[in-house]
Amino acid sequence: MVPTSYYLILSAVLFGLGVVAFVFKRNVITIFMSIELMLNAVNLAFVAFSQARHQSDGQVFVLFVIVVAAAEAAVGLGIIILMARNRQSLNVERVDLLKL
Amino acid sequence: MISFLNANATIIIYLVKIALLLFIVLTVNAYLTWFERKVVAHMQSRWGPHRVGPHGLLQPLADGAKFLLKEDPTPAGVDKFTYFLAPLMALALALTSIAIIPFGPQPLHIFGRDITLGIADLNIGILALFAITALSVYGVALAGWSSNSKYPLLGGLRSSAQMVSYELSLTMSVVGVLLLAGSFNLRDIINAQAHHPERGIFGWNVWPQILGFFCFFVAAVAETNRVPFDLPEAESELVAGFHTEYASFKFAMFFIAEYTSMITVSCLCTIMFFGGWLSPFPASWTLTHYLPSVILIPFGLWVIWDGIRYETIFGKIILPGVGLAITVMGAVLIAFPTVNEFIQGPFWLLAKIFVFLFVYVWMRGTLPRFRYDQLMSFGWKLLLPVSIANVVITAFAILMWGAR
Amino acid sequence: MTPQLAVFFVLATLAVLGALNLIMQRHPIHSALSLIVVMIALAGLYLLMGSEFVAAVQIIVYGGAIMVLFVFVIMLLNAGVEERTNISKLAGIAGIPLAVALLGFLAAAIARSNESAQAGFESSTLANTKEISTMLFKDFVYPFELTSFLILVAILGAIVLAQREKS
Amino acid sequence: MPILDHLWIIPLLPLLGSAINGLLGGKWPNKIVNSVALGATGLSFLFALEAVREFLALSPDKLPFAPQHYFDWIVAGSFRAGFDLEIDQLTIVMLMVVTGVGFLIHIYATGYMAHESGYYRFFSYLNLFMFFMLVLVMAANYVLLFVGWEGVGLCSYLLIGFYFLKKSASDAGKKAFIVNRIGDFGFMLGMFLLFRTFHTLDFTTLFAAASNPAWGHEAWGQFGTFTIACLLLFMGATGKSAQLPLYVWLPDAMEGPTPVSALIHAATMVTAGVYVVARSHILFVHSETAMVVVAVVGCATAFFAATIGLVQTDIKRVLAYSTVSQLGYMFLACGVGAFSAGIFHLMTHAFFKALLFLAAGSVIHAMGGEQDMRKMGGLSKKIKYTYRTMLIATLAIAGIPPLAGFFSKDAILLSAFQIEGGHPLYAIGLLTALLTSFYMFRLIFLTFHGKPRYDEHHVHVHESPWSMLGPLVALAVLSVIGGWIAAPALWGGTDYFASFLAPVLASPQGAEAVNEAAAHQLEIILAIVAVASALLGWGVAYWLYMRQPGKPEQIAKSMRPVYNTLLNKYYVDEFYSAVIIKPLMWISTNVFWKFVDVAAIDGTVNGIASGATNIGDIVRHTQSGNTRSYAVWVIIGALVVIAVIFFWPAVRPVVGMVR
Repeated sequence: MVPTSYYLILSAVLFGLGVVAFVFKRNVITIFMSIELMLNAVNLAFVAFSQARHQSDGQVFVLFVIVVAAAEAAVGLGIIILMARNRQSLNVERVDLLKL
Repeated sequence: MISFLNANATIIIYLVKIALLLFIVLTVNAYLTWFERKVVAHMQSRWGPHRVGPHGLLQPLADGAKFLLKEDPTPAGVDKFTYFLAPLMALALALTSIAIIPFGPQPLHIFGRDITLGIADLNIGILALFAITALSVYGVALAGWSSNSKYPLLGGLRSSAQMVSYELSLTMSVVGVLLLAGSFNLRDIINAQAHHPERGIFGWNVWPQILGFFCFFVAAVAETNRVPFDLPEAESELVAGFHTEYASFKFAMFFIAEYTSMITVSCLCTIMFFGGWLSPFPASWTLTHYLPSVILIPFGLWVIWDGIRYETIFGKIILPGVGLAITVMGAVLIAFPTVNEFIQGPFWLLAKIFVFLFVYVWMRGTLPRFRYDQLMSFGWKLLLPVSIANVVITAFAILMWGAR
Repeated sequence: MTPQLAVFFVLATLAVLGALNLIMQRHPIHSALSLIVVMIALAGLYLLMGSEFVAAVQIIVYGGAIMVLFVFVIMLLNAGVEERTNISKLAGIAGIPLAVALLGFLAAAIARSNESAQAGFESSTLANTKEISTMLFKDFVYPFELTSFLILVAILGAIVLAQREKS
Repeated sequence: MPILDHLWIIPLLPLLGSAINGLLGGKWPNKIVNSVALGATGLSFLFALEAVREFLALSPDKLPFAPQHYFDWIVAGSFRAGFDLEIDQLTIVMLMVVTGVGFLIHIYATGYMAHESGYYRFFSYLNLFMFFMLVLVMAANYVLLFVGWEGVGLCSYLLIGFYFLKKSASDAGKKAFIVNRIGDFGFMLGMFLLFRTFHTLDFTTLFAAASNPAWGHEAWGQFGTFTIACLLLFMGATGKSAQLPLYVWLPDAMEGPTPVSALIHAATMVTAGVYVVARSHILFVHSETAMVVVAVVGCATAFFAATIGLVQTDIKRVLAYSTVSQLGYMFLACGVGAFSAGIFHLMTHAFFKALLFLAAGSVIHAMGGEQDMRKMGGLSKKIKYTYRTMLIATLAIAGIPPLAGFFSKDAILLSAFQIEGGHPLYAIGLLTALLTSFYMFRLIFLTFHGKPRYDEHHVHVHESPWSMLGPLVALAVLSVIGGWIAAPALWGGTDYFASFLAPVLASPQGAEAVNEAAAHQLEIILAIVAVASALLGWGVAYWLYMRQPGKPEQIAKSMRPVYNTLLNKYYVDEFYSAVIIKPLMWISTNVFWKFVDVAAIDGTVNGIASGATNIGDIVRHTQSGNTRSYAVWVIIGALVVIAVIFFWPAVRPVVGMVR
């Protein structure tokens, strides 16, 4: 008998860690992974709620999230490959063309 | 003592079952290597192993000893953690997947308890299996990467790409069967094929799912990195692929993992498409229930005869003994109908599994290896569309005429 | 301390440790491995909650496809240990406090949330998969189709991005 | 009954003809274009005849024939406008006039336009006009009627500006269109008001609701809903059928080819206003004020236009003004409640006015494009048929018995006389009749009699081809016999026309007010008076233009101001341009262009643009280009959002959180 709030707190913690990783990792692939981590945290919250309320739509949303994550991974990794090919570096701080 | 046993009976039963299964699987692995070498040898008109023991029957033990006793160097500059993790992962996942396979219809009634044949009976069985298969990529990939050497890296790359590509068609090709059965549970799938007992072999899923079966088998072979999809470990191109840098027991782990996954795949083919433990004969032919037992007798007699005219003394002694044992066992089985009934399921299941294992070896003996681009284009441009088409056709047919 | 709670704590610790390790590790492939650990732990949690289908999908898609893709790319690019550059002052200064604040907000929101969250629930495996599938193909059919389009577009995009331009 | 169930065929045929000619006809020789256009019109004429036959054969229990609903055209909320066609007695009359006269004029046009360029274009427009006119008369609700209404306006614009290279022509087209817009504006407002009042625009339901006596005084009253709605509708009518004060476009419309003048600006389109008033008579009879306004406006227009017509020298303009004045007659009839009389006059007028225009066209054709009567004369010998037919038409319009015009005009004057307080109307109407016969005979004498005033050597007069004369003859016959169905009323019989229209139009008010015998005597007397006045006008014209040809100039000199005023059409155009157009121009240049457009709008746009540039100049420094910093920014944004939701519960519903 696990209270829902435990799951929620766990997901919150995971999300926070994801945010930290998002800010503090320099390697673009790792940053991308941290995004996935955040998505997972959100999924956990979804499933917890759907089970707590005995409604399945939360889990359906999880499925959608996973699908979107897959698409995102495909495109994002493509971009990363391109970036590595053009700039010989995976460090996001070396990619600073997004300015005037 | 007894009370303790009764108290945690379930746990103990599980432990026992797991130990038993591990033992059986590992032994079968060992003898699978022997079997493979023999068959391939005969295909290439050689003798194959025949020095260690009669017909080289003790060869596997020798190999095992060799694996254990060999020196195990760790190459310089490897990523230690991953380097050790990879084989463990591969083996663990491969062995785990066996746990989901059910080996017989009715439970074994012993010590006043019902003991189901098979460890975990999940109602998302097949999904769990796919989950484990999906993870088994890492063993190979990580091994290839961690050993810090170019051939293994290439092997790892190839295998990860290959496995990811073929996993799709593997999964898609099963969907047809799932639609027919309406369940993920392996037992349900088998029982769904027994829906028309009078049909016997014609009630199996192969017939409606012939396309799905081919897709599944091809994809499964690719998943297990076997010929003709064994690019990750292509001796001639990549020395030995992802496990070039592995020696002695770690290498053995990969080896066992590979053969175990072969067994798993054969089990899956049997269960999904060939009616699992169902007898190929219509249920009404009660006489055929004695077939499993009766077969043993001529086999035992043949072994005796073969032993008598064997060269070495050892063989002259040991083989007839084994043959005699087999014959007697057959006779005993016929004598006890309940036992006879009980071994029906396991017998047919194992028989079919054996056939598939033979097919594996057969392919290894005959087929040439794919080129990498051929592999990819085959997987993406032929296999995946066909399996998807199979899904669509099946769904449509079920919509038209119902699942049965 | 019911067995579920025990299992929960084990898996939760595993997940959190994995996440921490994701941050600590400096080599992307180790981060990837720790992320896989997190995902498997989450799948276990899903099983614990009784939504087995989601658990299976979690492992198959996340563990078996997405992370494999990551590992594959890492191997392909032969990414090394990440270098410690500190060009972005902002991230160095404001990063931790912000993350903490975020966490605090979420925790507070959960804490003040209504009683239904506090109460436990018995994991309900009542034809869960079937229910999900009906919902997916009845109520959410248009989003479903849209996601399929999204996947198609993503495939095309990946191909276009990753192919070397003919020279 | 095939046709009654497929009324759509009748309007569709001309549309097809128009489409075929307009899209493909460019390359075709005239013969094919002819056959297409004439075929379309003739076929729709035949179908119309068949429809009429079937309608008359209908068993009484089926009457009134229910409108045919073909498809929903606009459906918005409670508003519903379907493509519904209906057919009843009134529609039949219009149908006959439109298709019959239209067909004849098509035939005529093949001869008249033979040498013009843009032949196919002309016939395409003409067919299109037929289509819209038929939609107008067959429509079963105001919206569809308005479609036809606008459509005929468009065609009239296109056809007036047919010689669009001639500036005067294109200007005339624009003028017609714009003036019509003013009327249409009122018409639309009327429709809106009606919809707001009755929640429908279908004739049957609307009129049923309108005739429901439950409507209180505020609805029927002095300025009640009905009055306003009727006046608005009437505003549209004045625009379309050239009544005061919106008549100005019609005379200029004579820039178009003569068949157009005959078909659109005499026979059919300009009568649409009358048709609308008659169609919605149930609304009008409920509002005294509106009736009075209609009557007065009609009467005034009739007299006013007639006076202008006295001095015009352009043969077509004379006819144009006479058209205006005759339309005024029709409105007078409607105003005094004699709708059937109005429609009757509409029909007969369609015959003889079309005939007049065609004959005039034939004259112009004979004179090689000359339109000024002062340069004609003595043509009666040269072009006999034209002369005779035109003479018949003139007698008809002047109201000489037993021709068509006599009966219709007589009926109008009678009913004008019979309503209480109608005597002034009657007097003016009578005077107008006198003037009418005067200027018509003036036209005849100037054109056909006396000695030729044109240069015989250059202009060699020739009779028109039979393709033109045929319609003339046919129309002449019609103008002779057209009125006879109403004839029995004179010697106390029944007015068949009125009784035929009775199911649709309420029988003329006041006709039953006085007893039959008195009414009959009165009718005889009035008829004699009318004829007398007509003859008087004839005599005066004869005296002035045959006996002493110098006399008119003397008279003109003797009363120069009056003459100039008439010659310049009371300076109405100048008045309009001074009062409306000039100020409008001034406002749009100085206010809308120089101030609103240049100063305000452009200023705003440019200001926004430059402001964006400046702000960007300031903000761009936050763009370090470092992805991690951007990540931090993202997190800050997320934090802000969460904080707002967290600390400010009011916004939770806004962002869709339900607690």
